Amino acid sequence: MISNILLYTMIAAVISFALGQKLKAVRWSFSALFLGYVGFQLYGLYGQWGMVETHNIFSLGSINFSLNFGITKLGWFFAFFTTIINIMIWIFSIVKNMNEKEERGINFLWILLAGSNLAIFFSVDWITFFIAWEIMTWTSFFIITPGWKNSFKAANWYFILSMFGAYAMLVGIWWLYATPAIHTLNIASSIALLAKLSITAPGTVGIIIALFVLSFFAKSAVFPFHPWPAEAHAEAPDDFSPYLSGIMIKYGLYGILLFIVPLFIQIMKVNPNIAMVNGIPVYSYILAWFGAITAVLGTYLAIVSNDMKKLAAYSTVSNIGYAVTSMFILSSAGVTGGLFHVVNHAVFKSAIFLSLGAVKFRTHEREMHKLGGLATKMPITFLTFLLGIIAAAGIPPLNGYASKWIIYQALLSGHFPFLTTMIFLASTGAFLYLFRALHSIFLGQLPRKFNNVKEVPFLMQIPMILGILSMLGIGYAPGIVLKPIGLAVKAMGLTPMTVENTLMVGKLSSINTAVVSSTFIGAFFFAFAFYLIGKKRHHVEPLDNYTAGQDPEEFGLTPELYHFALKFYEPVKNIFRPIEEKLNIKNYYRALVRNANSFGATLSEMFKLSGAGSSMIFVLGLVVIILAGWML
Amino acid sequence: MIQSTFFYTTAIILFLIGLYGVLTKRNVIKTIITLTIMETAVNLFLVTIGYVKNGTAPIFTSTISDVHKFVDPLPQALVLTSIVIGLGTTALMLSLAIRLYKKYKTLNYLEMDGEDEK
Amino acid sequence: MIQTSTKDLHDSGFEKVLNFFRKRSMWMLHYCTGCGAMELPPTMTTRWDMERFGIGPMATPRQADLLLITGYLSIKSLKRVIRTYEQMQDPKWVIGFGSCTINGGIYYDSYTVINRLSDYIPVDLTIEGCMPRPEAIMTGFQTLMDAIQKGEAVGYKKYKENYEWYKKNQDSVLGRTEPVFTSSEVKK
Amino acid sequence: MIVLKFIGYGFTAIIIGLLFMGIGRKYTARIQRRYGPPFWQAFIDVTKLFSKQSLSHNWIMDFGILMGFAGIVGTILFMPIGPWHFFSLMNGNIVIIMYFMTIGSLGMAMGVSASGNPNSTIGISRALTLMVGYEIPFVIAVIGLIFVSKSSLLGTMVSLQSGGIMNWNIIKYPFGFIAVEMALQAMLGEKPFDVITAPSEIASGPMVELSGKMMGLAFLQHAAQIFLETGIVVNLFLGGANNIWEFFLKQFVLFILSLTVNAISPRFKFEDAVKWLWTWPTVFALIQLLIIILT
Amino acid sequence: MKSNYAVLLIAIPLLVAFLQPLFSLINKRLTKWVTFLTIGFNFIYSLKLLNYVMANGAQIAIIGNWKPPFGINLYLSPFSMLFATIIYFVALIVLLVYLIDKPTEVDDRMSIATLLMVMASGAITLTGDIFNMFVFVEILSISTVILISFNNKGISFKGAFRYIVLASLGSSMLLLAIGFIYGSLGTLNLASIAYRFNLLNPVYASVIVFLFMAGIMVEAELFPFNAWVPEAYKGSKSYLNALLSGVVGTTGIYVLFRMFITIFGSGQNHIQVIGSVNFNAVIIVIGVLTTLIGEFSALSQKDIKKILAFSSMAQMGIIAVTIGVANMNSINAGIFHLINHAFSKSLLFIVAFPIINIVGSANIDKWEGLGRKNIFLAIAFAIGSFGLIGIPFFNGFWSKMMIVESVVSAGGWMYLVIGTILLSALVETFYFFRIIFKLFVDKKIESTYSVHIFIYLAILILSIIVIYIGIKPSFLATYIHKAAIDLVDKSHYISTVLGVIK
Repeated sequence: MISNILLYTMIAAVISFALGQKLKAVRWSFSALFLGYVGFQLYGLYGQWGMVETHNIFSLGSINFSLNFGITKLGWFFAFFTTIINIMIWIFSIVKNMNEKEERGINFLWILLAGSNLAIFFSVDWITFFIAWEIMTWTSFFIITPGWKNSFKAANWYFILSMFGAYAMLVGIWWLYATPAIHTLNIASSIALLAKLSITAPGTVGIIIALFVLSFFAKSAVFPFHPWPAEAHAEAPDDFSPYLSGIMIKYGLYGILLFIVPLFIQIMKVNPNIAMVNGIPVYSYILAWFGAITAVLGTYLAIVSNDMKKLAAYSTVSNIGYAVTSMFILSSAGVTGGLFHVVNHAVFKSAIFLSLGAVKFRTHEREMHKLGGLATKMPITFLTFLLGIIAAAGIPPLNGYASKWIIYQALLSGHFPFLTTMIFLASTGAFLYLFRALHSIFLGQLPRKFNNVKEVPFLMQIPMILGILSMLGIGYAPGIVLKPIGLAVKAMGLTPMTVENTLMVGKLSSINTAVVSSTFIGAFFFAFAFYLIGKKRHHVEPLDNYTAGQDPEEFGLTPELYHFALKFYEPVKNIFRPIEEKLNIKNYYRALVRNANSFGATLSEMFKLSGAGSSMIFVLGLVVIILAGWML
Repeated sequence: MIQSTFFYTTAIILFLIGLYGVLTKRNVIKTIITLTIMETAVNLFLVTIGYVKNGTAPIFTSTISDVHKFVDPLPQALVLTSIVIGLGTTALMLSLAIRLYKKYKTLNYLEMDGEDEK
Repeated sequence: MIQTSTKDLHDSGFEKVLNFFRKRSMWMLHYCTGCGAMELPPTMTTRWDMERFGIGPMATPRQADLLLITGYLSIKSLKRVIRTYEQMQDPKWVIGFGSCTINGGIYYDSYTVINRLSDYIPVDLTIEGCMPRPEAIMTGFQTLMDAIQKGEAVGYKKYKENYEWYKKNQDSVLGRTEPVFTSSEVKK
Repeated sequence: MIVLKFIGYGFTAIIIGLLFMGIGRKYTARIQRRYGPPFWQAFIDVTKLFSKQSLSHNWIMDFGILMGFAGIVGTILFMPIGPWHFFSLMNGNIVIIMYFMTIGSLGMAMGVSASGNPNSTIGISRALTLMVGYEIPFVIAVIGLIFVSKSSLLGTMVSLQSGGIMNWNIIKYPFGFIAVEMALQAMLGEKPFDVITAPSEIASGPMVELSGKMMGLAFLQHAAQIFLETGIVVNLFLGGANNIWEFFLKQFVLFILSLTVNAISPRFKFEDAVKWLWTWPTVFALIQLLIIILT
Repeated sequence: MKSNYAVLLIAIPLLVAFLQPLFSLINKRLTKWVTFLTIGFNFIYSLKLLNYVMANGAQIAIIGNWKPPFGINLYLSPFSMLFATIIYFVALIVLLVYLIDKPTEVDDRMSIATLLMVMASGAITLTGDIFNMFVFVEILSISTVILISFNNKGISFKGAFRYIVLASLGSSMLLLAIGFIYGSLGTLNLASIAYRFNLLNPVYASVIVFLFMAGIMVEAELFPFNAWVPEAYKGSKSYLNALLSGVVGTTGIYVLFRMFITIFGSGQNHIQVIGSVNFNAVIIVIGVLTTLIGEFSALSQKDIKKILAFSSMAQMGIIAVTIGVANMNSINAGIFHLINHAFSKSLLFIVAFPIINIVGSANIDKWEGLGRKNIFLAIAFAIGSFGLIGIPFFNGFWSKMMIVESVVSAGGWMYLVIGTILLSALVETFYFFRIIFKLFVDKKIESTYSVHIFIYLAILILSIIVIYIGIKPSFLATYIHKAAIDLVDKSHYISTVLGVIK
């Protein structure tokens, strides 16, 4: 069944590629419909836990390569949600690509990517997982940079870090396999065996965990791998950015939930001697700190960036940070909160990116200070973005709030004061950049060149409206998502949180989301009653503004000039400048690349040196050989 | 026995001289010469392996039947082959040297620059 | 010539009730071009303390009820005053300080200074003096408060009714400044 | 019934808040040796504002300001006011309160920046940055209290403090109170943290384009905010109250305290304000947290 | 005995090569076709022999009825026949392109050189005599040099000269090694060398292994004997580079495999090269350094030929590491990767040929927009690169997986080795993706060059192989499995050649 779906995906990809350049709309509609079919099939797979399909590829020596697909609760959950979000994005893509220049390969690669997406979530052994992981990496690389020169540099950030992670995972996989006590490629059994091994050989287990964590962190852009999303999201096709941010960046988190978190939970159960902090293994605690650092760092970088897609991308980074921190708390609430936040983030961040895509679709601008005042021109887009950022900031009654609440429950009930502070700092900071984006793009003065901007076509609005509805829906009744999450959490060996459709019960307090939502609505009516008092307000032109008595036209004041958006948070930047100058991870990476290049150039120049006999190389080589032979 | 040690030593010294030359000389012709020295060294070495003092040709005749006095013929065959190959190689190298000189008007290998595109 | 007399515009009914609150909470915007600005700080601070009447300074015309023109107005600044006045929300009042706003004062023959402020915007109250002392200012405020309570301070309505006339007056002086400005507002 | 209760909560907050504002002005005037306006001056101002003509630049401005007011009023429902509490399940859930409050800020920010005036946006940018500044010490102090009371409900915290003044958190955790009090100063936007509305710098900042009833709503929001923020601190540190009058009195004491500081302080430069908030109150809050963790 | 006819694989190309001047009298283009047909015959015959050997086990072909160890024999085993077949196949594909390349003055001589080169490579894989091997290595290097220098550019002469100098240096060492072997063991037959090698004084054995290794490293493109690589590749035509990499390089690695595992190796399972020096470690270090140098050098290059040259070098290094690790899995992996590399790299070189002609430059910066002009070539290049860097469902993926597995399972300082290799692989992935990206850049290319159908054919065949191995590696797995067993089983080798010895 699963392999059939994957096979169909490949066939669909080829069909999409075969469709000519003229049939853009057909191609994208076809892929959206196809994915709808896949989503339907996936829905049918619900409940068939434990089903495994095996396809032998070959065996050579002592290794047997085979593809194993199975349905786990966690995997199904991820597969289903990502597919639905992908359908949303593809509906958006239909119009977007009909009106803009489209590369034929994008759709082909994207369908492959969607297939590998499913394969990642359905793989039950490491080889399959790694294969799907690799396919995902290279297809997404070429979607991000389908022959556009400026996107290439951006994609490289993504690609190099991802490949680095992938290779780390490769070593990890084979290290697992090579360890005599484990010697399995099955994910589930490797967790159990590793947990047992941690009693006798904690060092090996630690290194294996580190290798996998490197890989997952690199994919999910956790510190110190945080630079790639900003680059890649910003330069990717506008309809791919939602996918990148909503789905792709979650693979690392899926890996963590699939392997690292259950492993830690197992280790806690099996191995009583492990070093603990606040009731969780010290490694887990350290990793949680990585998440917290990511959250704060992502927030700061989002605050100081001027490119709207970069801002949203850094926001993604920081949200990933919350989820990572929460997951590594290892409590039921922590894992649930992390997982729930992943879903919520997927929903609201794709909504945000879709609305940004819509803005770019109409204005072709990405720098925020060149935009402004679009809210009146594009109300649906504005509303999507507004609700998106409300959700992202974790403000009730939208969905982001529900997951943040659980995260705080987990952090506070687990007694992690400093982690909580970091997360709170990031969360408050989120407010800064989100508002900045809202203001710079949608509020303030409308530049004259955008006077004729219209709302995007209806087909493009559909996914945005769907996004709004799902944000409101999940915010009102988080139980609809939390219940399947509860199943997945239970499968990890934790007691799931008590939830009903609109009620979440935590250790420190409980919350009824329906009541919170209706409180807001009630308060709004209360305020509205005040609004009705007195004379009706009248409208004025945007430029009829307090300008200290000066006539704007006489003064040469244009809407563009009167829109305060550039260097919005310069003071914040000033506060952090001393730290930023010293500690810029990006500069380290750049230096690394520079050094690699010059190292390569030096080596290749070495080949040209010193005559036909190449004494330089020769002598070097002899020295190496002698040393190696002597010492090893 | 002393003589064969002498030959071995000579061969190795020659080989090292050749090696040194190959590695350090930048002049194409000098490189070729040093290579030839190396080949000679190897040939000398091979011949020495088969060398027997006061040896005879390895042919059983009525008079000579002392197997220990036979000179091993195989190394000599090897050396012959090697010499032939060496000759071919040297010729090839020299022809290349001519071509190089025609192209670059110099015999210094390091000064042969330009024309790197395509 | 002014079309309507202020008598016809007086407040009535519920407005009069509201006027009680309006007079007790006058937020002022002071246009400090002339020397009269010097007299305001003592009026605000400990000695005379105008806050006890609910009068306080405001930074923007949007929130202000009271526009203080503290002294002479050059033609250039008249333009700003008009814009500021128009940006204020009804009900709004104007107080002219000193002789300069009545007849030009010592600048009566200057080509850059307007002589009679009430030709250009409706002045509800002028305070004589060169400059008026804080006592005079306080008295002026209280006079205005009384007028508001009675519903007689309706300069803003007058301005609306006679908008054409005011505009003509304004244009007649601002027209003189044409060569100074760029061509864009000559059209206007 | 629930609607009436709702309205009752809202009006209580507004009336008490406006009263505080009026008395506060009088108090400040007396410190400055002025006579000062009457104590109901704030009511006069609000009534006048609602009677004035008002303008807006677009519907977002109206919507934003409504949302801002609604956010604060909604938050008040979650706060226990003496013996009153609106929800029994979420009686003062501090996480909800912290986040619900931000609806107010966001709404206000959105409304005023929709006007398109850079002054207002600068004000908002300062307000948001300052928010990061004061929320850190505040949150650290609150985390400490959550740890000791093992609940994130204000209601529970209040009941734990019952039984005499010695049980109040202000006595038990003085450093935390100092930190929160310092943060409260910034929360209320009083000097030395009044960079947001700095009238002579950025023309009263966020409010620059508000007129008439828009300004009136903002005024009410500010009143409700005073009520809310002082109320939270009363619940956290001053042991809540047995009846509402005691509650208002405690709030008033806090408010007067902050006004006193306001009346005698100059204004911080903006970056310095944030830096200051990240040093002194944060250090106090951290000391408190360490004491709580270690004991 | 049927296997005796295997000598035809050497004899016929040699004969045809000497007859080529006669053919050229008729028509110069005829010589190309004759070469093609000869290699075609070799390929088909070797394929047949491969299947025969797969079914019936290793065979020897005795020349002149002198039984080994006294006579010269060919050793036909799954391993040697597999590589002979692959070498002939790659050569055949390359010749397909050579057939339609525009005629030159020197076509007849080039045909001779090509024939000799391929013949020598095949012979090296088959021969059972160490001196024969030396002779064929010499023939191989001389014909390669000739082939390179026929491009008639300064850089070709430079490259050719550097190559011949290093090759002479190497062959001198090889000869020295042979001298040592003969002087100590008194035999030149590989099987009897293998049989007696462990009797040698360890120091003496080490010297022999060292000299031999140094001699063959020139062909295997291993550091530090690979200084010829960039210039020679740059100097010769792109499709002929497929021969340099797919034939010469493969042959060099083949010899290393055969000598280090079977002849000098200690026997079953974890194979240790005999001698006082740990040569396994030495070759691993050499391999790692080669990989590192190759990949990083390739990173800094702009010229496609140089990039691919450095990349070949690096891949050879990776395979050398598997030789050094020398457990069963690593040998499997090494053989697999060698095959994959031969196919993928040949594909890349062959695709590069029409691309260079279309674009007019080998500089990858000028390749931008090729995919918009000729999508087929671009995709083929992508397939080749994917195969090389090991994208899933392309051939290189499986072999790289196996390599990582085998090296990791060796443990100890191998983690450092695998780290370095993967770092290099990262670099390789990066620069190949960079090229593929450039191919798809939106840019117009003006060119009138039309690609011949034969080139498409060659590209298509190799692409299909690359993908087919990627999707269904099991068909190759049986061959590799037997080849690896043949390689490791020292006693079987000895007994097959020499008969049963007590």
